Amino acid sequence: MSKPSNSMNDKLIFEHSRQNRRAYSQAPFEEIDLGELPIRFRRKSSLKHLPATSEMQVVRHYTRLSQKNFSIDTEFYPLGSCTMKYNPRACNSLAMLPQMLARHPYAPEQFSQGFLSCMYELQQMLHSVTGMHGVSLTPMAGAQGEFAGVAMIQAYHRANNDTARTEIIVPDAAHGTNPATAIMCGYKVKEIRTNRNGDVDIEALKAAVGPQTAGIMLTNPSTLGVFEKKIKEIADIVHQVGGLLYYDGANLNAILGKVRPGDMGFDVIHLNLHKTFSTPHGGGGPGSGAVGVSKRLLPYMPVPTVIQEEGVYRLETDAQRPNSIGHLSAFAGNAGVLIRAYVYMRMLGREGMVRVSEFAALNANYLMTRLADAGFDLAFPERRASHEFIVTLKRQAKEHNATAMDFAKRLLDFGYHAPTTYFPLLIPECLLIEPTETEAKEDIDGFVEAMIAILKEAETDIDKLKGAPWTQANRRFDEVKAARQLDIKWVE
Amino acid sequence: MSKPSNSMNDKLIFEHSRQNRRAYSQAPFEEIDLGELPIRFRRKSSLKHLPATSEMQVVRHYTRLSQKNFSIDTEFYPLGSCTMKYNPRACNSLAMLPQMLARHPYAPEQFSQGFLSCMYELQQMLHSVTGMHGVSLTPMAGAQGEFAGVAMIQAYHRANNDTARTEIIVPDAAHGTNPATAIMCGYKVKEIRTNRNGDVDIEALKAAVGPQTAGIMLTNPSTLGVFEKKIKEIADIVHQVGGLLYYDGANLNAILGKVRPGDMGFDVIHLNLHKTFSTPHGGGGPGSGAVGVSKRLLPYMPVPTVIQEEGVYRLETDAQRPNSIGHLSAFAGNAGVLIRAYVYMRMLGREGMVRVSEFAALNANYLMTRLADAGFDLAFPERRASHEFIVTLKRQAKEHNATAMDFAKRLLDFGYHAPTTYFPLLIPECLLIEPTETEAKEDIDGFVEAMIAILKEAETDIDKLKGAPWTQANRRFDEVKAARQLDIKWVE
Amino acid sequence: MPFIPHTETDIQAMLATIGVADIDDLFDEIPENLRAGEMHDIPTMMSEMDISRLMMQRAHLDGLPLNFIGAGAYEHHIPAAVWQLTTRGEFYSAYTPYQAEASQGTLQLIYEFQTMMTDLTAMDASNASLYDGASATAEAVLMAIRVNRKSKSRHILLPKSLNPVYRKTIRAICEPQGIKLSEISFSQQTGKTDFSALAEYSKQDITALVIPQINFFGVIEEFDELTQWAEDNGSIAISVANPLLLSVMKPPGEWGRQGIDIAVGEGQPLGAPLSSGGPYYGYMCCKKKHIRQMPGRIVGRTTDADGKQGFVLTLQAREQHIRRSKATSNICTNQGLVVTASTIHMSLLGEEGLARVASQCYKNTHLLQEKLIACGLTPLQSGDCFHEFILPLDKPANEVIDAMAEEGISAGYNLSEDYPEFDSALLVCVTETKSESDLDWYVATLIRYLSQ
Amino acid sequence: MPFIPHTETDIQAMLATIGVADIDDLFDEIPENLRAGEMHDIPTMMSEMDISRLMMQRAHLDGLPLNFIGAGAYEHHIPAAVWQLTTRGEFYSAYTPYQAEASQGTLQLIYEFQTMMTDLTAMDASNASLYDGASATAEAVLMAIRVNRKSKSRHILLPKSLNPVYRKTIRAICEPQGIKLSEISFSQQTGKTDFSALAEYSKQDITALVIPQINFFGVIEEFDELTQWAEDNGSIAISVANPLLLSVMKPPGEWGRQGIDIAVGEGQPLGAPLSSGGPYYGYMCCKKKHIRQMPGRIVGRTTDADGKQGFVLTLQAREQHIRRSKATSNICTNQGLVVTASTIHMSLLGEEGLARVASQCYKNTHLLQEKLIACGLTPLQSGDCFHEFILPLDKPANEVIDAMAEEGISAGYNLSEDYPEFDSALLVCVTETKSESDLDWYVATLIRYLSQ
Ligand SMILES: Cc1ncc(COP(=O)(O)O)c(C=O)c1O
Ligand SMILES: Cc1ncc(COP(=O)(O)O)c(C=O)c1O
Repeated sequence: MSKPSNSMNDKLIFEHSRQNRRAYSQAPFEEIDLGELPIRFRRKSSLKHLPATSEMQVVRHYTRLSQKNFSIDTEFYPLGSCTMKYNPRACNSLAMLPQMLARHPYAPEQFSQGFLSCMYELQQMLHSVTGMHGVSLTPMAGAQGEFAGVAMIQAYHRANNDTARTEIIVPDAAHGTNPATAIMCGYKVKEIRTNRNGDVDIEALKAAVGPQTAGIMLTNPSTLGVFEKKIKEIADIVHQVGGLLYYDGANLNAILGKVRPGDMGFDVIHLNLHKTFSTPHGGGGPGSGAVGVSKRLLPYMPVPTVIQEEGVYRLETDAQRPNSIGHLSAFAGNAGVLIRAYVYMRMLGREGMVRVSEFAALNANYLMTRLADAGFDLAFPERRASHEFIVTLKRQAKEHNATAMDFAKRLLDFGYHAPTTYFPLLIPECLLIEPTETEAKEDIDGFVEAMIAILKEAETDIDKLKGAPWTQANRRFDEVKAARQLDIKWVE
Repeated sequence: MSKPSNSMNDKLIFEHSRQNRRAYSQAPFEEIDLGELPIRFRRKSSLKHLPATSEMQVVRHYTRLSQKNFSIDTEFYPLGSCTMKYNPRACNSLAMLPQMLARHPYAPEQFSQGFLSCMYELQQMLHSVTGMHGVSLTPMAGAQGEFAGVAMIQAYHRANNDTARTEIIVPDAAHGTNPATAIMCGYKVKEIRTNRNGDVDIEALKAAVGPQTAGIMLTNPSTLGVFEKKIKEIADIVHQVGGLLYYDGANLNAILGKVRPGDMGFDVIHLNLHKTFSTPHGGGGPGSGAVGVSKRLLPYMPVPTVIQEEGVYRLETDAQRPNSIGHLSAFAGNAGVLIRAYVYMRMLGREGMVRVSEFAALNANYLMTRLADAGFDLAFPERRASHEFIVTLKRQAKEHNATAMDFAKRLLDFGYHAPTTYFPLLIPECLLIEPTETEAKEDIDGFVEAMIAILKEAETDIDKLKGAPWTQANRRFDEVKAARQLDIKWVE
Repeated sequence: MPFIPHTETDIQAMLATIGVADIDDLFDEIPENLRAGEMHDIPTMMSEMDISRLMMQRAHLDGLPLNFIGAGAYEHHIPAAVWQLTTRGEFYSAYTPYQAEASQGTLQLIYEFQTMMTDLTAMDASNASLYDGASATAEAVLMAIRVNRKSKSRHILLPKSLNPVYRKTIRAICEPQGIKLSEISFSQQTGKTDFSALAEYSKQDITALVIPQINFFGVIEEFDELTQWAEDNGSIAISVANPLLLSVMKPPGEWGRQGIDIAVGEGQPLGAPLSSGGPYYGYMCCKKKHIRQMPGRIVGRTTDADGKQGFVLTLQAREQHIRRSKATSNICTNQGLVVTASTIHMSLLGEEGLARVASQCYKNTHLLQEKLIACGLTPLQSGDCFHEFILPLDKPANEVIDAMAEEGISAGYNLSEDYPEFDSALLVCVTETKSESDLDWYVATLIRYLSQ
Repeated sequence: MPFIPHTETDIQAMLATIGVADIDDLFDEIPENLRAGEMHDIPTMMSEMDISRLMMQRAHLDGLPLNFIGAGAYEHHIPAAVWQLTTRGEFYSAYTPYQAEASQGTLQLIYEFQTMMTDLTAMDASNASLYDGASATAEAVLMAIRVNRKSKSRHILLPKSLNPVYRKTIRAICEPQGIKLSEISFSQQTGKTDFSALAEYSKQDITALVIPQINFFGVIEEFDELTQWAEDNGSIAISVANPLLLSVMKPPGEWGRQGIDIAVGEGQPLGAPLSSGGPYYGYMCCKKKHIRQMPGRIVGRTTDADGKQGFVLTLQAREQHIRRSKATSNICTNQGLVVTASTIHMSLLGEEGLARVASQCYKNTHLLQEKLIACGLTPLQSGDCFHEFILPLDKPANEVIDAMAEEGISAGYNLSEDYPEFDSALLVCVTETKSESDLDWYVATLIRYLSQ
């Protein structure tokens, strides 16, 4: 029956704006007076697109807007490679204690021991779970951690006057940030194949390495969701030609407490604390891409790390790590994210840490088995799932024109966020599915039922998939139009 | 198109429960051990209906549940007599500062000066806005404030050995709590009529008063939304026979800073801080029904009030107000609500206080005029609206069978909470509409448009009203069934 | 203007529509002689920044002492999720769920709350909350009068071991209706109600007996026997129980032979912070046959026009907005938001979690007692105390409290004010929030002062 | 197990379905010799109660000093509504809005953010954020290299008055690609970039010039002339501006004759708490013609299958997940939640509010300068400083900082470390958060120490 549109709901904040309206209590009462500020420096143009609204209008607008999001706090969100698990609420409240929020990054030591001790202990814990020798918390997200890692490899070779190394090897299944990072560091990217079982093609690797090889970027388990068994052999091959191994730790949820990148032979690793260590992803960030390094890369870590000297915690000075690759941002990382990770790790403790990977694996393998039993095709049917696995809908696409995208959109109608679609690029019509350890069996079962229902619809009523989603604020979008008729800011 | 039901969405929390599941971090890790607690005292029956759930399940369940509510933060909510205005978010965060939350009600004076000074100043400010001589913050809601008020009237008469006074006069338009309160205090209730203009019928009042009259409970502006002009005359009539005047201050939003109950001749008043002073209503409470009294009722105020002695703030002891009506609750009122009111009042300040009533009146009169212009019938077309006003749909009910309830339910489809329906009882098919001062003109205009659209539907397509709401989680409920087949707790 | 969205243009357009020249004209029905002047006593308005700073300073004044006071309000850990969810705008800023279709969030939650409370108490029915434990007990007394039609005396027995301020509240709320209240003394050795004192009233027309559990001294009353006494005497039995402890203790619905008639108590231990005494909430449960005499709101499950399940306020014919002077109570606004918190709190803890909290309170309390005894002090000896106990002292309690406060400790409640029979004693409470080193610090600080 | 919902029954059923005997079998592809042992170094798990207490203690250690440090991070009042809304689960716990239909909340918000940032900077286009101001400046340099096809030198000029750690960050991020960075000195009298030093590079092939506004010393650079220099020299002009101050200061889009090419800066002053340095966000805006070289996400408005408006991520062909090694940057996760806060913050303050905050900062800063001068001190004399200034001292800055810290004051940033030319000087920042009595206290405390 008729759903009349509420004019309020679909407006932009600017449409609530009226000249001279304002949230009165939110700014100083004193009139604007810039005294002797020279006229040539002053703004003349008015700010038409900063809204003039009341406090309630803002609260109402953004409260309503938030309700238009899927999120972990509202839906099962099995987005592969993203580890969308529960973000404990205590991490949030403790990171937002007044003193934590108010501390200036350059606060004198007298006002810093609480915060810095947390960071120091976080570094220690990350040493322990990764098996590396040093940790720097400064990178702001996974990609920046990758940058730090590759830059350290570069610094290492340069320090050895080993300047002929111009290539970084990246498996074709790698996350897009890997090749992009190598390029940002001035390297050439050499892609190598993945074999039919999802493993690195050892022969291809052997053929690819040489004196030009600076290093390889790997993740294990790979983005294909399988554990690279020959990792030691790979490490040897690369190390033998003088290259170093970089570990993309976005997938540490799969192996936490089970196997350590340091023990696998990696020289450097970044961790996505916003995945494995459960800090929120916030609709796009912030994250933290803390890096861990082996002994030989210690001198090159990004500054500043937190050090302890005679019981006092300090940020190291640049002089204390003269060969560092330097500063990657103005201060020392996304502190608020780091506190959340610290609190999470302390709550898990050593007992909880290993459970993460165990139950991530249990959920993934269970869901994989159930979907396979229901008639879905697995990309790697012979392999264990790690924390995630891949379904390919190639057959459904061919037989019924039901694509991975159609499944994804239709899942929204069932109240489930879609898995990752069309990544990794080498599996056609794929869904990369990661349930995470925090989902209950019955919720995974609910997802399986939805997948089965959609599969049936694909066979009998393809329009239901093609037209999906039907139940969201919007139907499927015209993305081509978005890119062609670029409308990226509001104009009155 | 088809909206598949997500099994997760409509469950009760108990349906997420599984034996031995738990939110692990939320209780001590140590095993249960009650040592020497005698067996006869112990629980044997298990708690089947306390859910055993994970933390995420709880967060997800209640986040989703919250989204099923209308609220000020999401919708225009013109519920008459309820003053649903913006609840500033700063009031919430400042009432929830760690020290504020942690303070024990019996904390020694050394740990109390911050909190008590706020309460003392709140009392002072309420003195000032009401024109009364003393204020007690202890009543927990309006109805308890009424109780305190009437009990004080009773205590006063008893102290004067004036024991023949057995009746409280209540206008027929009064809020239901008024007669209910009088009865709780052991009085008989004498109802008096309201005349055609919404005023107290002076002749009826004169006929009703006498030596049996303990007092009268009034609100001004009345629940009919109009200001009682003859208030002084009424006060004189009641005072002359020895009765006292009680002011139901739920509607103070209408007159804040414009006229003071003390100046109108009232002896005692309660204030709904959860209305006029903008503390949240929380889906049903908590509130605060602070009372203000004239000089002669000072000895009877509920204890404890906050006093200041030599610069130190203290809760008074019982001995300091020996004739008090006593304690109405265990401690000293809904402290958290009181802090919110304190913060709100300090933000408004003396300048802001009077604006409340001015803009509440502007919005109400504007909305009233617009609806009248659109063809709606006003209950009191000759009168000004105060902060609210009444529309009667008697004509629409007769001509189209479109009742106040139908309008109310259909408004939900348009994204507006319904006004108060069928109250006051004496106006048939009424809507009591209170926009409050925090709504913008354009949002009021939106509401008018919705009302006009519904009026049109009433004339042309009555089923749209009768079947409404169509767009909520549920259609219209069977309330008779609810009462007859009582299902008030979940059983597996 | 704070929180007012009107622009000058809006104002002019609105005034024109109304047909008045300025806003003040809208108040022309108020007689001129009544018009208020300026509110000079009220301070000038503050920005959010300024009031925030002021409140931070006030909060700082109160500090965060280590708290050993209970006496009706108990410090427990509240999961961070509880109030983060509770203060979501949709819960926080909604009104009472009168429009059921637009309030399913709040309504379903209350239905869940009712289920949990009836489970904890082992009773048939729960309401949606009353103001607090004390006023709920007073309401229970009034309800007992309505329920016990056979009794004509309107005579209620209150043990002196019931929280003194509860007794005062009952007095303030019930005496205007001419209800008679008698107090039953307790044994100074055990802290329990004295059965010989109660025996005096046997065979008299007693409308109701109130049974605190645990009592004000932290002591467990012989609730089965007390309930049986009420049953034998034709009196309504009213329990006043700490709901947290019911996770490990026999629930009122199972006391005596037929169980309690009306179970009330303070809901605060289930998710409300101490917060200077409020907002908390009073819970109330009853036997099925008494439902229609129960005050407060009740939520019921029903179906909608499509046959789909949902929730509404039900049995409203007991309430003031329908029945006016014939209502079961004048209560209207209750403590909804705290109930919201409490429901989420109970969901997070569950049976196991609540029992662990209770158990830890019990253990810690007895541990502190042992430590005090080891130092030569003599807490009231009763194995039957739960998480609070009486500690007699040989210096004046108020001086001890002051001295301990200097060290950042809230030492306990000064019992001597309400019970002169204990001439100098603290009521000391220990919950799961205290570590063993807290207890050691408490003992050391106390002993240091006492031995001065 | 913390945060794991599985019951023993669930586990057994799931293992049976999978067809393995126990969970560890799921790891049988990991070679035995690689299996990790126990993590003895990691402390044992803590309950939420215990970690809460620990964190409260840590927080207490840091306290709440009165802060006069800026140096790239500025203390401002953030309305309570900002983070209460931002931490709503639907914003807080969502992923990047890849499924547009399920992410309209975040997407519309970013579109609003882009609109506000382009308005503040007077630029054509904004992205959805980069990590922080420093790294955004480095990205701007890389972008300038791509944009300025005519320039072959890959030579970038950085004023020495640009925040030293920004310069270091640019170095760390850009030098691996062989980009040449030269620094331009400043006048020690005015704190402004020295045009004679710049003149050296005139007529050279300079790919881009970075223009800080205000600079690290709080001083307003002659941005119009600097921009014109870049225009005249065929260099890309990059502004690094505090966005809050753009509410009252000439926006980069209007500098010089044609405006800045790429405008970047630190978003922190617009709603992010100091929070030990992050998370903040870097904003980046550019001229329309440069959009396709801009790194980071961009949201666009489009229509859906029903013709209804809505929002999607657009121009993704610049990004790593589509273009891999040919992407404009490797950035993936950005600072979304801080952008959420910032958008709400800007909405609450609006043009007028931001301008009032900026104005109050300016007034307070100059007031403090006057007070210091009145006491005989000599802050760097420039009417052109905004909310930060250099205060030369005759005692070592680090000692002054220590002494002031004893009194609960963070006195300022020790400038001498980065700029030995100021042999002992503090960089002192004053925002709208300081009252006049704060300033008096600062001056009194400082003078007391200096005159010891
Ligand atoms: C495998 C892998 N590597 C790297 C990244 C990049 O991490 P971030 O988004 O934090 O930059 C991601 C996440 O998107 C990832 O899944
Ligand atoms: C006029 C009037 N009086 C009294 C009350 C009772 O107040 P409360 O609900 O706080 O008990 C109300 C509110 O419902 C009211 O509107």
